[in-house]
Amino acid sequence: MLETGFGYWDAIAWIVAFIVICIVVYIIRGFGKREHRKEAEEPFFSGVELPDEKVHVKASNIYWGFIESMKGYYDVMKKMHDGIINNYISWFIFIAVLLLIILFAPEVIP
Amino acid sequence: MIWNVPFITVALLIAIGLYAVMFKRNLIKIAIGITIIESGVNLFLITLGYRKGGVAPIYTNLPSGVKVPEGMVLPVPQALTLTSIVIGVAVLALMLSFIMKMYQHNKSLDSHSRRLKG
Amino acid sequence: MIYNEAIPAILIGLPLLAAFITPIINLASRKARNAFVIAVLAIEELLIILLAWHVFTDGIVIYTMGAKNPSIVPLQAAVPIRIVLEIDGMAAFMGLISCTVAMAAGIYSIAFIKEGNGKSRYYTLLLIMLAGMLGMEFTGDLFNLFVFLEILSIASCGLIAYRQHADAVEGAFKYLVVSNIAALFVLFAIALFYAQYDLLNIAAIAKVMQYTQLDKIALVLLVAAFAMKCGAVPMHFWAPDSYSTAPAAITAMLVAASQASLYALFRVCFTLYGSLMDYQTIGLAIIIFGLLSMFIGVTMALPQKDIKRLMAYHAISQTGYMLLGVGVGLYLLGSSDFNVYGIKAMEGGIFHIINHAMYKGLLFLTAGAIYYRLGTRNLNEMGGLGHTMKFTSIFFIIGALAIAGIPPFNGFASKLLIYEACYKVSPILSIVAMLVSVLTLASFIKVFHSAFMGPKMHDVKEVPKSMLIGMAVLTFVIIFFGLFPGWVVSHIVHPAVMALVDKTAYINAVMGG
Amino acid sequence: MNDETNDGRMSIIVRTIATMMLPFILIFSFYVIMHGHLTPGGGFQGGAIAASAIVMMIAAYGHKMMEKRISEDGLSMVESVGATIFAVVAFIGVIMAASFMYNFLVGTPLFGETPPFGSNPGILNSGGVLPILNIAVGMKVIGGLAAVVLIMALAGDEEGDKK
Repeated sequence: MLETGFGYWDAIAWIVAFIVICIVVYIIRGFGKREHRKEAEEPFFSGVELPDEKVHVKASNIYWGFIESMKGYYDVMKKMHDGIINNYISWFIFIAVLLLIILFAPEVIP
Repeated sequence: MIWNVPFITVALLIAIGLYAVMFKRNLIKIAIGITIIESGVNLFLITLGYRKGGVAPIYTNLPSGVKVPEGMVLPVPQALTLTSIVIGVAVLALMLSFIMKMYQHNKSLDSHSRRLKG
Repeated sequence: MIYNEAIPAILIGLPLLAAFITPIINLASRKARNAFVIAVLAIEELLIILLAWHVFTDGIVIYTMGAKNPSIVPLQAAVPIRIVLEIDGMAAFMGLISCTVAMAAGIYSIAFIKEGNGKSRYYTLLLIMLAGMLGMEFTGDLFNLFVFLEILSIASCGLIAYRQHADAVEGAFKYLVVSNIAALFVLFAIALFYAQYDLLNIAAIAKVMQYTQLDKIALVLLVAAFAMKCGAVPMHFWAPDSYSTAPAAITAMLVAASQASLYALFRVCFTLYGSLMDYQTIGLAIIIFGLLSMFIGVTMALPQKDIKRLMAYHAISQTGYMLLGVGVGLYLLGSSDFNVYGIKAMEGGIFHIINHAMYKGLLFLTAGAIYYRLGTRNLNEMGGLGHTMKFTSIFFIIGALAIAGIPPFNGFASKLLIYEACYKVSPILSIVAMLVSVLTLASFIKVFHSAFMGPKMHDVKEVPKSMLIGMAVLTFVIIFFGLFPGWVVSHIVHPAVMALVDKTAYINAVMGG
Repeated sequence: MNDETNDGRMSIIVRTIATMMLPFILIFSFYVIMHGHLTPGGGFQGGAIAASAIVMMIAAYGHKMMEKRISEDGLSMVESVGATIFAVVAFIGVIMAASFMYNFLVGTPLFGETPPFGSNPGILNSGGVLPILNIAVGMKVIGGLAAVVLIMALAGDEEGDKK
């Protein structure tokens, strides 16, 4: 039992509930008509005819749309992650100077 | 005033070293830059332990008339510097061997001819 | 037991001793060398459990190097002489992580690293790396911290470049440059402390700390350097480069190593400065580091094609959760809200450290298993591995669900604590954290789909037993933590958080009442 | 220096002088190591001097010649033995129920004497475990630095094994 400040979390109770719900779902599934399963073997997809051989989607094609729609963001990020060691250190110095300015600003500007 | 010279040198050394690491594209020059920063930090440590007119902190070599321990320089920063130098030697050796390997693979010492990015 | 009080020294000394005996045993036989290394790692695990139990029940353990009676610190005019090891709850907690990951990595490496001229050196460096991590976590002396930081980074660089590919050497070089610059800045900050207080002991400096201008500069240098070493955005660029090119077992170790730097960052913020500094400014800075790390890490992970590079970006993103949780705690340090949900946020952040070490270690090990069989890290060339590598895919599913924060695995418990505690500070923090969690799940679905699902493309076998045992060790810990998060938080994480917050106890343990 | 014909050897003058200097440099390095607890110096400095003697021989005779005399594995073994001695000495303190790195040799016939206070030449037979640790560090530094230089010299013409 894990107190979170708002409520609590108990993994064992969650698993018990999960199993109970699974059993209930299975029982409800049992009420269905038996004849219906035969028809379900050939699912209907509108428009496209499913190819027979199995197709494996390559990793670079997954989330193509997401990456394409955020192209502006990713272009900036690609530019940042340029892999040049000089820039790694420059970022570090930049952050150190920025922290220094933030920490000393209240004293300089009253 | 004159006693500030070592500290000014420390600042200069660190600045020069950082300049080399940040703006020089040659990998060997980056290694040199790191060594210069390290020299700056070591000089800073040594300067902290110095006392005006102090002698080396070895009891058995003490010249006569030196007060103990006021007349000696602080030994702790020297021990720290020595440790730091030893570590620096190891880092420099490792860094140069990496640079050699990278040169064998890439035939270039340019930091922009990298393989890993994105 | 008479050697009971010597456990901290044995924990650091034994890997160092074993590291240099390993090449000598290697002359006799390779099997004996493997057995020796695994025995040493198992003893380390046993000892750290004993020590952690001791710390969590009886409080801070002190060990003075080279003294007649190590449990008493010799004080001379309020200056502690000799190097002191000081193990409080947080240090013991981090030690548990390091030893567990090292044991899994050591077992995994028996089959994973091909026999050859350098394998005894591989184990030597692995043991030195463990000693460096434990030293960083246990030491009560700032200069000693610097020395162990350098030992750790040099050993890690040697291991990253172990295979001597062009990529591996480049990753190692970048890591070496970055960690050496960070270490030099740490040394400079230590020199600033020494200049003002003539002290190197953390507890002694914390006692006399004035928060002068020089202390502020030292604070900035330490925070920036350790944040870079633990891979916080925007100083994270080295992490994907070196994580992706190292051998997989070493990448799991590197995760634990960067968490040792995270520990040093927290130690500096809470113990060395504590409520003396502008804790709200620094806390806010750490929260911003955390948010940036979470978001940029996970979005950069999505389009990656290299499996280990993808996981490395996730490591950055998960580090953001820890920074967020503990940053919220630091931000609230002085206020009355701290006891209500500041501690809860810190519990979440600290609990996430151990969870992350376990499941990210496991995920890197499964990536190594794929590399071991296919010889590639490119996701486009994978597919259908689930048909033959059944255990590996089960381990991968467990790791992926845990990292995405799906109940009932351990990632969910720590993320829940962070979400709820951060919601009180600002709902935006929780929303970003949840969004990142969703994107994490999305990108691991991508990995699972492209590596394990699909038609059978490669004729491969399951990986050797020792690699499976290495992964199983971490899986066991994940499931245990997932099932009993309440017990873990109240018995391990809460003492660690209280040790971090309670600055006076840390000081008094060395300096006396 | 004509590399093509002589395998990187330097002229006979250099080689003779280097051979003559070698024992003196080594003796000086042993002096620095052994007197580490009395005078400035110690294991690292002495080891570096000895390693520089090996570097001098590599420069004078060429690395191909030196490779036959000193093997990299031998140097690594010297390094391992040195480090092992260091760690074992540190652990003896734990076994004696004192602490890690405890100076257990004080008061024993071996390195156990206490030097008098004030200005004096010092007593070699003092310092407890420090001379032993200096010797161990010296071995490690000789092995390590010489191996690094040898490997770097070798890596020029073949795929040498990295440290």
